Amino acid sequence: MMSSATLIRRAAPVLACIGLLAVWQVASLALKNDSFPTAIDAIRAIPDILGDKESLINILASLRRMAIGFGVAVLVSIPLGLLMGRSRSVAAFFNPLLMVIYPVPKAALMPIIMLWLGVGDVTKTLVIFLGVSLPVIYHSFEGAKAVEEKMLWSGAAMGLSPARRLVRIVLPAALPEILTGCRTGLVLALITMITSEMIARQSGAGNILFNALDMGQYDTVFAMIIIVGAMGICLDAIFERVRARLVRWSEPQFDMPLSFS
Amino acid sequence: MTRLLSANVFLGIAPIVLVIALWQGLVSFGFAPAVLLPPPGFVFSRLLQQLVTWTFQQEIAATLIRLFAGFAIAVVLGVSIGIAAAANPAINAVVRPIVRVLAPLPKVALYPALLLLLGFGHGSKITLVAADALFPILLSTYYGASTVEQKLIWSAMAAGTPRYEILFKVVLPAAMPSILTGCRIGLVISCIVVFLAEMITSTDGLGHALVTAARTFQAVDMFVPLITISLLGLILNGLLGALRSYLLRGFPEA
Amino acid sequence: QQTIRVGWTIPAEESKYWMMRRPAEFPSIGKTYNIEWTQFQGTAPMTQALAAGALDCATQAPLSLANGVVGGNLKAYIVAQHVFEKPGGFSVYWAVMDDSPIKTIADLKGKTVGISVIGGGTQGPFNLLLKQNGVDPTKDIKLVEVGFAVSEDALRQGRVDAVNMNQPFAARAEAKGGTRKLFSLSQAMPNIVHILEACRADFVDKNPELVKTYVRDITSGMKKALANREETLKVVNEVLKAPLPVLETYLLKDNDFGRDPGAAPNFPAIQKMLDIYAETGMLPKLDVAQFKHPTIVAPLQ
Amino acid sequence: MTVVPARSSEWVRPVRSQEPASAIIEIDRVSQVFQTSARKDHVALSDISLTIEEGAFVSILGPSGCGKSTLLYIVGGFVSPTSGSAKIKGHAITRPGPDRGPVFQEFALFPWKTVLGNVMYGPRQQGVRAAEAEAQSLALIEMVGLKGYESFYPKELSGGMKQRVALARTLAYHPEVLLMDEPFGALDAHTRTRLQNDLLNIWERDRKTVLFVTHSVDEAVFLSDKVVMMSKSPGRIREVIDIDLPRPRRRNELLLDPRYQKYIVDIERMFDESDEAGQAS
Amino acid sequence: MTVVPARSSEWVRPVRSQEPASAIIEIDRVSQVFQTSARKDHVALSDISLTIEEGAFVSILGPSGCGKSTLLYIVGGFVSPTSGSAKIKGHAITRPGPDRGPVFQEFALFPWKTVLGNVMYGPRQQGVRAAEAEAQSLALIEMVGLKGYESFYPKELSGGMKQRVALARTLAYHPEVLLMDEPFGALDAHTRTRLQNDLLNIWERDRKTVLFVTHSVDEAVFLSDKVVMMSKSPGRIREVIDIDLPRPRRRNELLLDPRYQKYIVDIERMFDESDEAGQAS
Ligand SMILES: Nc1ncnc2c1ncn2[C@@H]1O[C@H](COP(=O)(O)OP(=O)(O)OP(=O)(O)O)[C@@H](O)[C@H]1O
Ligand SMILES: Nc1ncnc2c1ncn2[C@@H]1O[C@H](COP(=O)(O)OP(=O)(O)OP(=O)(O)O)[C@@H](O)[C@H]1O
Ligand SMILES: [Mg+2]
Ligand SMILES: [Mg+2]
Repeated sequence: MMSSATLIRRAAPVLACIGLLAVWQVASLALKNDSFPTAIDAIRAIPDILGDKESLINILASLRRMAIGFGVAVLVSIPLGLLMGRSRSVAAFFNPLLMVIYPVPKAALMPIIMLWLGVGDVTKTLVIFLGVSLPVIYHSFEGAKAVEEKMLWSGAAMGLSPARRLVRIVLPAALPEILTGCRTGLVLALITMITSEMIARQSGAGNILFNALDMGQYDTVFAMIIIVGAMGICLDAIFERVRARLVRWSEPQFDMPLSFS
Repeated sequence: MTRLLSANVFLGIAPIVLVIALWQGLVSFGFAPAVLLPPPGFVFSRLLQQLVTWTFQQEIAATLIRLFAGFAIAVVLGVSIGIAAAANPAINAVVRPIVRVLAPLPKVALYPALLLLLGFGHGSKITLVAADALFPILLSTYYGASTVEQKLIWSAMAAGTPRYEILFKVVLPAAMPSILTGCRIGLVISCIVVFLAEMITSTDGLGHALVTAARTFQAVDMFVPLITISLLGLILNGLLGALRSYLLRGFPEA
Repeated sequence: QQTIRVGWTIPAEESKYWMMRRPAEFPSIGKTYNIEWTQFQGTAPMTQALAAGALDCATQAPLSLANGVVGGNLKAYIVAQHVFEKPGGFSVYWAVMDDSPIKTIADLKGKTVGISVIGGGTQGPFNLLLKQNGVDPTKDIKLVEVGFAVSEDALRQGRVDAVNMNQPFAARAEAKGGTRKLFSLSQAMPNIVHILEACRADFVDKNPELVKTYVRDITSGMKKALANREETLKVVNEVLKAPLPVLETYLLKDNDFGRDPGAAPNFPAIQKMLDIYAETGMLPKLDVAQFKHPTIVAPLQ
Repeated sequence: MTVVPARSSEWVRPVRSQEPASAIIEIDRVSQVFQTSARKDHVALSDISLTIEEGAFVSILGPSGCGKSTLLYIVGGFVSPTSGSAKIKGHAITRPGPDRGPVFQEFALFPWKTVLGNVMYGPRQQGVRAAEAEAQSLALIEMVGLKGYESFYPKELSGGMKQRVALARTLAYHPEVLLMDEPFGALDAHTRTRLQNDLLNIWERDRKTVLFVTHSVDEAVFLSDKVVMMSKSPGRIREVIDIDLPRPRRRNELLLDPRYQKYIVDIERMFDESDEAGQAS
Repeated sequence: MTVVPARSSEWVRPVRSQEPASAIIEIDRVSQVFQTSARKDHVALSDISLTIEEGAFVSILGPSGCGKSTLLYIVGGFVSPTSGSAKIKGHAITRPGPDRGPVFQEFALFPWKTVLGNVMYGPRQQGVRAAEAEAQSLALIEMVGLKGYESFYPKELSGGMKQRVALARTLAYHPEVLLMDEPFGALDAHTRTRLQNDLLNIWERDRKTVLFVTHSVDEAVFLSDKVVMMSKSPGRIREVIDIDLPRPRRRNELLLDPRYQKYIVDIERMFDESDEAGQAS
């Protein structure tokens, strides 16, 4: 037996997707604009892409880069962010540096990056890495800053070294915030996975998309957008599961988000 | 206190100086040809020259307008949607899946469509900036707002605060640390995207200056906008940091 | 076995598309040497990639290549040519709506005009034509960058008053109707060379045999492309993902660009273009001879 | 263990018995079951019935974890009980309202507001003009002994100071019913005595109803008209005791009053018994 | 107001006076000044000197906000004093260490760990094997009366239950010195008495040193060898009183002991005086 509330909750994502597509369909019909095809046209183009072996290889190649970029970024950013959060000097050291580096559009640095790293996987993975690391670093940073001091004191009194305190106390205590960063990072990973292939393309999902864009094949462009959106939903769903597992202890105790209903 | 402050400033400048030194090193020891990577000295002196020229100031102004407008829209939308989604289960049920679908879309791919809808002026670029900066802010706000200590809300309700006002009086300030983190990320993304938009359809702005210089291989002129956006990022973040320590002065972590 | 890193772009490099898609048709590809293909958005990033040494050979436009030489210390040889504007064939043109009040180039004054790439290869002849008709390209018009793919839409939506058209988009727009040609580049000069193949000089000097083989393959690729239109359509369709019916309307027909049967670069035409660029102030004066390798140049058998 | 339904105890307020006492809060067979993270059901309250007359001062005593706070949350309208119903003035309690002012065990001060800002929050919500609200709040802050700390943020206060701010914050908006969860728990004996007196004064003056959780038996006896004794696992009402001592009460006088001492001893003994029973089981 | 430097009070432990008592903690003219957000200096502790002998049970009594917690933080090595020095066994205290176990007023449990996880945390850090740590922890959890709640997360506990977990967590890793900040403040009289006895037993058995902040005068007298009375604004030591009562102490016996009552009355009177002085000023 499913209560009607759960039924609605389960159905909501589907309804929302259908709603989005409907809005899109209506908007595109109203605008009558070649570069904005109807939802139906775009959906029709999906089987062509997914049926093509080469396209699938392309998409998988992109996903692989994304996975590597995301993984490395998370592994590097969390410790850095936590260190920055717990040590004023580390924060003072890195903060301005990051703020100088991050706003520079990677696309503009392509020539120099190409010079050292070529045009292959390394460059693109680096771009994904930079995209993901931004939110992860800053959420870890703020999360670590907000850890209740007395918890750390308790740890210190148990004889934990600063390094172990970082791992055994700051990390779990800041985990909800860190995961928020990872969630944003996941979103940015997908975006940068595509955009990293805008200028120099070898094989990848972005390659398909931007080629279609250059050729004015808008139904393919939007079909790719749908595919990326679908990937987003899947990755997000997986992520939410992991999150729910990791931070069950932090969930609000009383049912509704703000007990508002 | 002031000693501590200046020590921190020194710590902050040190790595930037190091980066510039590394840059100089790369040029001097021939790891990169000067046509791709001009020596920093040239770039900075050109920057100073440019900064006083009217045309360059106009480019900066164009970029800044787009940056601020886009970022401001993203903040307003992101914070309000995020809080609404955390507060109301009905809105939550609608917003969550939509965010899941829309957030990871590469917005650049929509740029051509935006151009046709909104033209080549500010409109399309501001929209692109807002669209890209929106989701980090929205997600942070949502998570921040949905983990607000329940008893704070209870206290306010018991004091007779109407429901919708609780959003402004309790949820918003209590989620402020998280919101500001989202804003910081959104701001950086805004910087990147405004540039990207100006590079793709280059009419004016710093991105345009960069692209024209890049096409004609004027490396020094190409780096001037890059350094400018870097400095802008640094300055804007400094301002955001100051705002943050003001807004969060009551919070333990501030 | 050596590898050559090649940059390419879309939409008009049929001989390279053949090499990519039908390597078995070429005796040496994959056997005596390998090609590492990287696609770029436009020729300018490829110039940067060449200058950075990230590519060995790449598709270039005369202007981007010249820019690389002047500003980027690039030394390169033009080894082949892909497409040019043959008399009577397709020439990049600026279109306006049928009912537009703009009848002559002079009418463009005060209008918004789209161009695919500001400072790109087409702008030299474009500027020249405007100047000839009393329009100052920097002051009298508002120039905006509109990629070929969206130019038709931008025009129809009224975002621009005039915009440049290129194949295959021109064919599509013409099929739909409602637009007319205002002027074309061929009015500025005939035989405009749009894209050619260039290789880094240091790479050529180090690996003359390898490049020779590569140029030989380009030559034979061009031959195959011209000889077998049916198959070429398929190849182009695979690469561009543009539907066959659209390609059918123009590809390798009279309303297409011209292709030299041996992919031979037309150095005098290129020189003329460089002169125009110099005249319009886009470049200092350049001599095309510096791009000429004594032996390695298409056609090679 | 006998559950004495409050309804049946015909209780009359000792000093202000001129008018007939009417029930302001009625709790009827309320149970609260929590689901723990380990997916087990945990019964916090079981079948609680209690009636509180208007203007009464009722204390709740009970072992740690017996559900006192939970009961207060239910009366406050913050959580709805798993079963049973709670009513205020005959209306079902569905949400919090400014008629019931809670003082939480964890204080729940707004970290972004200063001491003054926290205390002023309630009156400002009620539409009191800023100047007036400030004057009232300053008086309350002085009453709880925090004069000079108006501009401090909660993070800069000691535990007992936070508790006093929480108390002042709730008193500031004059709720009819006060729901106080160990409001003096973190205070030293002195401050505690002073605030007990202040609270009694306010109560006498404004005819408030107070539901007061405490761990101190003599505090309960000293302050209350009625003491509710709870027992644990699951939380039940064990006994409801009317405290029949004259008002106004002075501590010095009461200390010499044998009835006062007897109440204390009786209640302590009752807990002893339950404790032994609990340990035996 | 007289500050009695601890050094001068030649204090001898009443029951275990066989060996000469040696100072384990020496606090020498410690002051603590906080900068508030309003950029004002706030003196929390002023010129505190105190010596604590090894194995002593020392209670700190004082009005809310007088700096008791701050003093504990300094001894714990969590904050360093603005001036003055604190030493443990002759070495300056610069950092926290497993020799000093704090029980914080705010509990500071690890929210991501269950009750068992919290209690086991210390022993596991000290390298105790998992099975052994678990057995010890379960015993402690039972001692503090939380059997059956091992798998609960802190957010699912009541205030008093959290406090008991915090206590168990610190006891679990056997620190030599216990720094307890109102560890029984949120407990009902019963649980409190039981835990007082348990704490005394542990103290007797393991020869720990205890620094114990409390608001209850009789708790202080019942448990301590020495009671430190503090006064407020700025926080100073007002008096140090040796409690010369025989050990082991039984509450029932003590209640009948006139000396016990006298200590309580004396201490309360001293606070009364200071309070009047405070109010007069
Ligand atoms: N969210 C929850 N999930 C599971 N159990 C809970 C939850 N909240 C409270 N409980 C349980 O309900 C019982 C009652 O808790 P409550 O806070 O009401 O106790 P209390 O009487 O106020 O105790 P104390 O005097 O220690 O504050 C406790 O056993 C507690 O473990
Ligand atoms: N971070 C801080 N900034 C400014 N003042 C502070 C800060 N922390 C504590 N104080 C002040 O120091 C004084 C002592 O605080 P402390 O917590 O030590 O008091 P306490 O004796 O433990 O009180 P209680 O019994 O209420 O817990 C208080 O007046 C408090 O306002
Ligand atoms: Mg409670
Ligand atoms: Mg304290």
